[in-house]
This record gives sequence, structure tokens and C-alpha cells, in this order.
Amino acid sequence: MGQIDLTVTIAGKTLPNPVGTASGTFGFGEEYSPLIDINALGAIYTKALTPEERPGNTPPRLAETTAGLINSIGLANPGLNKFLTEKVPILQNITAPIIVNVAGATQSDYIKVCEAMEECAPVWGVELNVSCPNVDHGGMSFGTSPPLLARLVAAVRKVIKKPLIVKLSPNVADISEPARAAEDAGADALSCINTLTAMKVDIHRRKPLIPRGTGGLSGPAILPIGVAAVWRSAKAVKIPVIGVGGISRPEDALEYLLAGACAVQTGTTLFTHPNTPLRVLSGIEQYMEQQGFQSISELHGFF
Amino acid sequence: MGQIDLTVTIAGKTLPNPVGTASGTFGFGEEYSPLIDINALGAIYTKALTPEERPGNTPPRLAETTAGLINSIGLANPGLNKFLTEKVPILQNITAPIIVNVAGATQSDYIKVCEAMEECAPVWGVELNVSCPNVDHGGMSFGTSPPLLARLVAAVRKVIKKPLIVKLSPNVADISEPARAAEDAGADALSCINTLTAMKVDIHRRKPLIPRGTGGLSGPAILPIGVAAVWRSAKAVKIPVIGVGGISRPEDALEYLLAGACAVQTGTTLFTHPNTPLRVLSGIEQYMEQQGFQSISELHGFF
Amino acid sequence: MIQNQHNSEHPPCIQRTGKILANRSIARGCGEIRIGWNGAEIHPSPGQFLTLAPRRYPLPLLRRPYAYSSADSSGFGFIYQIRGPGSAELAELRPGDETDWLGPLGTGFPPPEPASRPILIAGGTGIGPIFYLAVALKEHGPLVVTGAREANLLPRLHWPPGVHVLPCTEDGSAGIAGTVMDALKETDTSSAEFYTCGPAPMMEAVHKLALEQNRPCWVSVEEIMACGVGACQGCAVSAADDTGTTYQRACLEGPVFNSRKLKWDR
Amino acid sequence: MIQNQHNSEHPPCIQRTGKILANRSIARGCGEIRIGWNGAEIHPSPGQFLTLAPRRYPLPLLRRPYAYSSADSSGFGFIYQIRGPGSAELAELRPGDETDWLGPLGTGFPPPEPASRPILIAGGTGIGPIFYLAVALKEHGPLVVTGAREANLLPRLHWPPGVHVLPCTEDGSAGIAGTVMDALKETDTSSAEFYTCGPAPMMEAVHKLALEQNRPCWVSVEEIMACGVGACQGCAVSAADDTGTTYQRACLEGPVFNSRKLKWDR
Ligand SMILES: Cc1cc2nc3c(=O)[nH]c(=O)nc-3n(C[C@H](O)[C@H](O)[C@H](O)COP(=O)(O)OP(=O)(O)OC[C@H]3O[C@@H](n4cnc5c(N)ncnc54)[C@H](O)[C@@H]3O)c2cc1C
Ligand SMILES: Cc1cc2nc3c(=O)[nH]c(=O)nc-3n(C[C@H](O)[C@H](O)[C@H](O)COP(=O)(O)OP(=O)(O)OC[C@H]3O[C@@H](n4cnc5c(N)ncnc54)[C@H](O)[C@@H]3O)c2cc1C
Ligand SMILES: Cc1cc2nc3c(=O)[nH]c(=O)nc-3n(C[C@H](O)[C@H](O)[C@H](O)COP(=O)(O)O)c2cc1C
Ligand SMILES: Cc1cc2nc3c(=O)[nH]c(=O)nc-3n(C[C@H](O)[C@H](O)[C@H](O)COP(=O)(O)O)c2cc1C
Ligand code: FES
Ligand code: FES
Repeated sequence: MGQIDLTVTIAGKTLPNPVGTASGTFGFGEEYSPLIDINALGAIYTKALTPEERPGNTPPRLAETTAGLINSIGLANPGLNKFLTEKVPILQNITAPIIVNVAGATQSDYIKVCEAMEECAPVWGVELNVSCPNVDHGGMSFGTSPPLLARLVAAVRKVIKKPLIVKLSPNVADISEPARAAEDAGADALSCINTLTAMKVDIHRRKPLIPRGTGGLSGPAILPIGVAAVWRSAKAVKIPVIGVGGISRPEDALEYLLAGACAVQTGTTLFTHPNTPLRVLSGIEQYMEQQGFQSISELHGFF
Repeated sequence: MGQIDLTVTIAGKTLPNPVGTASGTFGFGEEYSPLIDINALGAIYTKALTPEERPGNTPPRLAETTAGLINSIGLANPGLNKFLTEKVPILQNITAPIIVNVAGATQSDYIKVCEAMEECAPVWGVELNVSCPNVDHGGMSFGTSPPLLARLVAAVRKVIKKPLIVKLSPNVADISEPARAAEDAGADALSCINTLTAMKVDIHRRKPLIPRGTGGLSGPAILPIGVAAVWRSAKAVKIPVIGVGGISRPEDALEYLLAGACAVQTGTTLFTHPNTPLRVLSGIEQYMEQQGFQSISELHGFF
Repeated sequence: MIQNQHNSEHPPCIQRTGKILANRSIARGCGEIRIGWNGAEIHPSPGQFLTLAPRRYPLPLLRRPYAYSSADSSGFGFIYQIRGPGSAELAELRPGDETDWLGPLGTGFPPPEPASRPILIAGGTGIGPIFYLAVALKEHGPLVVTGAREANLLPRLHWPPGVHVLPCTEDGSAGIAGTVMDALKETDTSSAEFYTCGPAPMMEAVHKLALEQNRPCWVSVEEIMACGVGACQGCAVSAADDTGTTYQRACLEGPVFNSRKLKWDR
Repeated sequence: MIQNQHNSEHPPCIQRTGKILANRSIARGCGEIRIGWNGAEIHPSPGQFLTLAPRRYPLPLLRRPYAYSSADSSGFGFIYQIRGPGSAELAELRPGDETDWLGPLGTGFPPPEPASRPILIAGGTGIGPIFYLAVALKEHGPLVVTGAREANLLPRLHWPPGVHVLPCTEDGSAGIAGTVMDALKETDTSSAEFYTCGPAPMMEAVHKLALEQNRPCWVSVEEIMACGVGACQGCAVSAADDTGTTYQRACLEGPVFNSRKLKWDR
């Protein structure tokens, strides 16, 4: 195993391995520490962070579907101040790279949080969440309009030198357009995909299970949608693309990597099997060994 | 049971009940006749029809995913001439309403087929397929650009008086935009959704399972995406909306109806359980009876 | 004895594979499962819960939460009602089968105040944690009021000496005829400390009674959960809070809450 | 006797629930299932197939196609290899369990031309339809060549008198050492009518041999299927056609094709 190079480079900085935990599914890092060796992760993408504290949406916030999960958390987070005072001391003890998922209602929200992250030592980089379908002001309009997105990314780029990842929405006709817009505006990497707009109806109460009506769909059901989005994005840009959506097995992650992803994130499945990211990682290593690959980057470019 | 009115009215014409079979999954009607009473169906939506015969895409054309199916049939169809000479004689013996799914590369393709359908007695109405993700010239660009869609629908409207249904693509940021564009241009109804762009990779051969790379995802995995699309479309327009995507049980169809659909189509599931549409229909009837509904239209408007 | 988990550090949870020791029906559509520690003994308090991985993941997708109904050196147990795909799998489990459990999770019931009499009220699936609590509090001479629609829906359980049980059935086919609230009307609750788990309307009625009587009341809520460990914010319940909307996580701050700290009018 | 389904009307297919009569292992990772008619006897020809509904729909999602390996008044059978989720379910079936089958589907093998000798070549899962065909053609004294990597992968079957069987193993652990093509080299094929089912490279090799010898050759192809009844166009196979790209449906025009009508160079 020692032969294989699992590191991933983004904007000149390295991640120790390609498997991270998806934003919103792993809190700010500590909640899962009794259950998995979090320092063995390739990266921890935090829950979205906004300037102000947000309580989140009216419950219930979750609904199960066939092989999928609808969530409507609504960017519930402690806000920038509490993050700095309460979360950062915990993050300092984690050696896995911390990537902070940043959200906001306005461009200045994003800038405020990114400025703070640039100064915050334990933060490896940021992931701009321009694709949350679960709040009225969660950045989704940035994610679905390439010109708006370009303006936002360019503005944020000015205040941050750390790796800047832009997380794209699958709720578009052609994902290569926002992908190119983000690259041109200075993003260091992309991640695809956020959740898909979805609804479940309680046919007995005759109301949506989630008070807002729609929420975001994640889980194994969306894997093939995410793989297609990564393939199209990776073909459209030169910067690295991170694959996320529906990964529950090493084979799923390998689909993303072969389709052009430089790294992956696991989300929903770790609720059920907390060890998922590390099981996926060792499966990737095993595949690479059996097939004679020396480094992750060799997995791309077959189609 | 006699009390319940199951008919659905579109542009002044009625369908005997709200459950039809989705385009492309039921051929031109006759293939399933040994297995189910096709005249008990609310409607049969045919495979896409184009002016010229199309052989379809290079095989393999199918790939299974978790609770989903990717297809890349590519509008394989006999073309207008063979349809008129070979299929129409069979359709004449079917009493269930026949709705012809129309596709094309250009506006004049759509017009050519629609003109012929207007003259073709056994055809109840047409469904414009502006949302096929599986061919380069399959109308998907119409479906994802509201102005193009409006122009197409207005042009087709001029040549057809029969009910004109426009089938929308879920591969958009906000489905209410094409929904409104189609309504304003004269569509009599909408159907949502067509398949989602998706990919499955063969990690051993290191190639997509489907030669084109991406195909269209259908099946239970997409149910909550379809329900959300119908809810949003139905809120945006006054014309009836037909729900399709992932229906395998009466409960699924009821989710669509409660979310605002006037009728539904079942596709992928009938491959596995040919009796699905009739089982779904009797489940809807039973629910309506138990809950005291007299007609399908009473199911809307709760949220 | 039980420890007060409120405002204290949580013992870390663990995830293990356990062997089913027993699975018996205790009422119509309701069973009790006992699972061996298999070398990983922990000490959950009453009101805490575990989650079980679905055997046929991803159908259903999420782990299912169940409150402990017992835990001793031989293993632990919980009581389940058959509702959907997750619980249907439970009914199939046979002694020797293995299951993937994760626990202990959440914050359990606090011990009663001195000189108060614990009154425990259970409805439906709430019986599991209430049974475990009654056993833990048996020296306090708790009163347990359990309700069901009819006799064969009332779980058959072996209550220890010291616990006074008042079964109620709505159709009068066993115990007191009426709801648990009818039974409580006949009871002296002036020194009560209320503990309740069951359907929300029942818990709300107990909460209101406690308000009237100015007595403490602890409720254990049921909310759909994804992570179970406080990471996803999915299990939020609305807190009583004049200053704006705030939420508590049922899986971490709960499932047991001081009833006065929750918003009941949603 | 078998009927020539080519260019003839198809008998309509039916969908029924059948009870498993037997399920036995016939080689490593390979079993044979027999199912009762339960009042719905049909008469499939060799090469035709049925589809089975997955028991845990929607995982997997689609019905699974299997070629008949037998059909008589007591029921019908097929041979399956364990590959993925669908076939894993088959291995669990016990006598008395029920299964949802749909058949007969597709176009089977035509009868041999007069004065030709049927030579049947099977590899892997192709053994089922070839066995059924051999039984149907036993008066013609068919030669059956079956290949596998090693002895315990060769299905154990009761061939009827009149059928000459030539087993081959690549490692020489049983029968002729080598592939089916090695065995065919030692055989007089000058009056052969070839019938083959198995891995595509094997069938292509048989097709080429038939071309060389100028003898007829029938192949049964395997393509992933959704509807199985000709409605979805999902099971297309490329046809040999100079005038452009055309396709045939494996489930309706096939799975058995004249090998000269298929495109082999994709
Ligand atoms: C802290 C806690 C303790 C519980 N203790 C018990 C107990 O001791 N005994 C008992 O019988 N039941 C208990 N429940 C409820 C139990 O978790 C559900 O009955 C079970 O999840 C239903 O799953 P299902 O697949 O059988 O049914 P489904 O048809 O999936 O669901 C039936 C109901 O259970 C709810 N539910 C589904 N999934 C979850 C989930 N992941 N988390 C929470 N609720 C869910 C649904 O919202 C629905 O109302 C508890 C729930 C919680 C939150
Ligand atoms: C006409 C026909 C006759 C067949 N006869 C036999 C037989 O007699 N004995 C036998 O063992 N196998 C036979 N097969 C193959 C059998 O259908 C597959 O092995 C089975 O579908 C695999 O399903 P799985 O879930 O076990 O494996 P998977 O892991 O799902 O698939 C394994 C392989 O089977 C293919 N496959 C999966 N689903 C289908 C499907 N719906 N239709 C066709 N292929 C599929 C996949 O492409 C893959 O290559 C036949 C196939 C066809 C088309
Ligand atoms: C409960 C939950 C909360 C989420 N919160 C966020 C978030 O705050 N920011 C974000 O960018 N994505 C968020 N996501 C999306 C995930 O990061 C991920 O993109 C998506 O779930 C698909 O991956 P999966 O199928 O592996 O879960 C959330 C997902 C879930 C299930
Ligand atoms: C094999 C296959 C072929 C299809 N062909 C067409 C088509 O020709 N025209 C069209 O509008 N939709 C086509 N569709 C989409 C379906 O009509 C339907 O919109 C989609 O499958 C979602 O419904 P389902 O999940 O019930 O299958 C096809 C779907 C499948 C699976
Ligand atoms: S279930 Fe995830 S925070 Fe409670
Ligand atoms: S599988 Fe549908 S046409 Fe053959």
C-alpha cells in the first residue's frame, strides 16, 4: 500500500486523501469523533456558516424517500462569532483538513465569512455554497445564474487566498455553464452536487411532510445524477472537481473518480454507516493496487 | 364505486381515468396487450414519433442504478410514414385514448408530425417531447429555454386543435418558467417530468455503461423530484399538469395528485410489474372512496 | 439509580454488532427484543436510546431509533411497534441473528425531586423507556399509568415489586375504562413529578395537567432522525422561547425535555 | 419437436405466480430451478425465455431474463448463475416459495435443416437453453460441446440418450483439455448446423467457423432488458446491414438470431 499516492492537490495545497465528509452531514467535526477516526479523513467540510446565527427551518426537517433523503435544515448554524469562539477551539485539535462551507443571502455575507476564514488558522479552505435549495436566501440564485455566480466568486476571490471551492447546484439545464463561470472568476476547484429540489407528500394529512413544501434530495438515489454532473463539469473546466452525491460504497466513489473527480465527499450514507468514508477510502486503495494505479490523478481521462 | 368521477378533462376532451402509461415505456400500445387490459387505461402515451424513421442509439441502452434506470434509447421510432401505415391500423382497435409523443430536431419536424396527428382519427392528442436528454437533436434545448419553447408551442398550436400537452424537462433551475412559457404560448396541459441527465460508469472497463456517456434517469429514485416539479408547475399555471416519474404504488400517484396533478403516467415500474397502472388506478379509487372524494379534481389545493 | 444527564457531559456512544438473545411478542403488533453486549457493555440511562442499522440498506435508508427498555449485565432490550419497513425487519429477527446498534444516545430522564412521587405515563411505543424508568425508580414507589385502545394492545410486561401499575383501555376491555388522562383525574397528583412518553396529544395533556398542578413534567419526544448524534440538525424540536424561534435537537439535548421548555402550540 | 418461431406469429406471453418445485446446485455458483405451472401450462420452445420479478423491488429494479432449460407437463426449469442481486435472490428460493414469472418470450431456435447435424455449443450460462434444445433435437443425434474453466464449473446434467456430450475444461480437470473451439477443431463439422449460447467471444468464434465452413449458425444473445416484450427498444443489438445502422430487439426478434444477421465488429 505504501506505494500508492493518495494525496490530492488543490491550488497548491494538499489533502491527505480523496475522501471527505459532505457539508451539513458531519456538523463541525466533533460529533462523530466517538464513532470514527476523524483524523483519517481526507477533509471535513463543515455545516454551512453564515455571518449571523441561523436557527434553521421549522420542523419536521427530514423525509425518507426510496433510497433517498429529503432535508430542509435551512442553514441552521451558530453564526460567525460563535463559530470563532466555540467551534474553532475544537477544530484546532483536529488534524484532518477543515473546509468551511460558506453561505449567505447577499454577496457581502459571503465576503464577511470568507474574510474571517482567511484569518482563521485551523481552516484549510472554503467551499462556497451557492446551491442550497432549502432557504429563500441561501445562495441558490447565485448557483443557477452564471453571471451572478461569476460576480460573487470574483468578489470572494479578492478576500481569500486559501483554496476556494465552489459547490454547484444540479438544478440547472447544463452544469458546464456555471462550472466555467466559476473557473473564469477564479475558483480553485468545484464540487458537484448539492441536493435536488424534491417533495414528499403525506397523503393522510394531505400536506407536504416538510413545512416549506420542497427540500433537498440526497442519498443513493442521486448517485447517477452526481456522476453525470461531475463528468460534464470536469470536461468543461481545467480546475479540479470534487464529486458528491449518493456515495455509499467504494465502487460509487470510483465512478466519480473515473468520471473526472479529483476527490469525493460522502454525506447521507454516513448517517447510517458512520464508517462509510474510511471504508470507501480503503476500497479505493484496494482497487488502485489491484489495477496498478500509482496515484489518484491517473484514474481520470478514460472517457 | 359508481359514485366516483374518475374522468379528467383537458381542453374540453375527457380521459376516462387519470392513469396512463408513460411515453417510451409502452411502445405504440400493442406490446403489452397480452399482459394487461390496455383499454382500461386512462391514456396511452406512445413512444416518441419523429418525421423520419430513427434507429436509436448504439447499445447498450440501459443501465440499472439504485432504485432507478438509465436509458439511452434515443427516440428509436418507425417514423411518420410507417406509423401511419403500420401502427394506426392497430391503434384503431384500441379504445383507450392514444396520445402521441412528438419529437424532432427542428420546429418544422414538430409541425410536420403534429399536422399529421391532427388528421389521424385514432389519435386523441399529442404530447410534445421537448425534454429528451438522450439525443443531440431531441428537443431538449427547447425544453430548457423558455423563449425557444414559447416559439415552438405557438407554432405547433397553429396546426393542431386536438389537446396539446407539453412535456417539461426537470433539468432546469426553476420549472415554473418553461411551464408559464408553454401555457402562454397556447399549451392545453403540461406533463412533468421527463428523465434526469445521469451516468453510470463501469469501473472495470473504465467506460460509461452507455456509449453516449449520459442517459436519462427514471424509476422510484426520481419520484420526489417529479412531485416537486409538478407542485411548482401547478402553482405557476392554470392549465392541467400531468405527473410522471417514479410512480410504482397508488400512494405515489396520490402524492402527485395532491401536489396538483390532474392525471399521472406510470413508466419504468410497468417493466417489472405490467399491471402497475391498473393497480395504481384501483388504489386511487379506494383512497377517494375512503376519504370521501367524489372527483379527481377535489384532490388538489390542500397546499 | 439513574444519573441526571441534564447539563452534564455525555458518555461517548459506540457502534457494535450484537447478537439477538430473544424476540418475543408482548402485544398485538408489538415486540420486545433483547440483545447481548458481546463484549461491549455500556450503561444507558432510562430515556436514552439506540439506533439500529437497516439490514437491507438503502431500503429503508436511515437507522431507526429505539429507547432502551432494559439494560443489565446480560444485555439490553427495547420494545418496538411494527409500523413500517424498519420495524418490519425487527419482527423477522431470530435469536442468534446479528444487528448493528449504536448507543447510548441522547439525554435521559432526570431523577425525581426529593419528596415528590414519580408518576409515569406511557402510551403506545412510549412503554419501553417508561418501563426502564419505572424499574430504575422502583424504590421511589412510582405509579405507572399505561394506556391503549384495547386489552390486546397493552404490552405484557413483568413489572418489579414496588411499581404500581394502572392499565387503562379506551374500550374498557382491561383495567380502567378510559384514557390515561381519565385515570389521572382519579389520582392524587399534588406531589407528582410527571414523566411521560407516547403520542404527542397525550404528552401535551400531561404537560397541561402538570402546569395546572404546578408540578415538574418530563416528556420524551419522537422526531425523525438522520444522524442521531447531533451533527445534522434534522431532529429539531421547537423550544419555548419568547425572544424568537429556537430549536433543540431531539437526539442530543433530548429526547427527554422539561415540558416547559418546549413549544406545544405548533 | 420444436417449432420455427422465425417469421411466425408469437404465442402471447402470460404472467403468473408459480411455486418452486426444486432448486438444486449443479455446479459451483450455478443452480437449476424447477417451477410448477400452477394451472397455467404453456409450451415454450428452446431458446425462448422468461423473466422473473425481483422479490425486493426496487432493489434490483428490473425483471431478470432466463432461458428455459426444460418444460414439460410437470413444470418448467431454468439454469442460473449467481452474478448479482437478482440471481442471489434465486439461490435463496426453497420449494414451496412463490415466484412471479412472465413467459414465453422471444424467438427461439429454428429446427435444423434436413441432412444437417446439429452441433450445439454452450459456455457459462448458455448451458440452459442448449440443454433444452438438445433434448428437443435428440432424434437428430446432436453433438453438444460444453466448456468451462475447470471441472467443478461444468454443470451436472442428465442428458437424454441420443445426445453426444463433449465436455471441455480449460485446465484439463475434466473432459477435453482446452476450449470448446479446440474441441470443435477435432470434430467433423462439414455438415453441421451450429447452435450456440454463451459468452460473446465464444459465439463470435463459432460464427466465424460457420462462415468458413459455409454452414448455418444460430446464436442466442444476452442483452440487458427492461420490458422483455418489445415495447421499450432497450435491448437493441446491432444488425449486419450495409445500408446503415439498424437494430433488432433481443427480446422479440431474438434472443436467437442467424449469426450472419448480426454485426460482430462493435
Ligand atoms: C428517540 C426515539 C425513541 C424511540 N423509541 C421507540 C421505542 O422505544 N419503541 C418504538 O416502537 N418506537 C420508538 N421510536 C419510534 C421509532 O423510531 C419508529 O417507529 C421507527 O423509526 C419506524 O420505522 P419504520 O421503518 O418501521 O416505519 P416508517 O413507516 O418508516 O415510519 C413510521 C413512523 O416513524 C417515524 N420515523 C421513521 N424513521 C424515523 C427515524 N429515523 N427516526 C425517528 N422516527 C422515524 C416516521 O416519521 C413515521 O411517523 C422512537 C423514536 C425516537 C425518535
Ligand atoms: C435472453 C436472455 C436469457 C438469459 N438466460 C440466462 C440463463 O439461462 N441463465 C443465466 O444464468 N443467465 C441468463 N441470462 C443472464 C441473466 O439475465 C443475468 O445473469 C441476470 O440478469 C443477472 O442479474 P443479477 O442481478 O444477478 O446480476 P447484475 O449484477 O445485475 O448483472 C450481472 C450481469 O447481468 C446483466 N443483466 C442485469 N440485468 C439484466 C437484465 N434485466 N436483462 C439482461 N441482462 C441483465 C448485467 O448487464 C450484467 O452484465 C440471460 C439473459 C438474457 C438476456
Ligand atoms: C442533512 C443535510 C444537510 C446539508 N447541509 C448542507 C449545507 O449546509 N451546505 C451544503 O453545501 N450542502 C449541504 N448538504 C448537501 C450535502 O453536502 C451533499 O451535497 C448532498 O447531501 C449530496 O451528497 P450525499 O448524497 O452523499 O448526501 C446537506 C445535506 C444533508 C443531507
Ligand atoms: C426506456 C424509456 C424510454 C423513454 N422514451 C421516451 C420518449 O420517447 N419520449 C418521452 O417524452 N419520454 C420518454 N421516456 C420518459 C418517460 O416517459 C417518463 O417521463 C420517465 O421515464 C419518468 O417516468 P417513470 O419514472 O415512471 O419511468 C422514456 C423512459 C424510458 C424509461
Ligand atoms: S438526528 Fe442529526 S442532529 Fe439529531
Ligand atoms: S427489453 Fe424492451 S424492447 Fe426488448
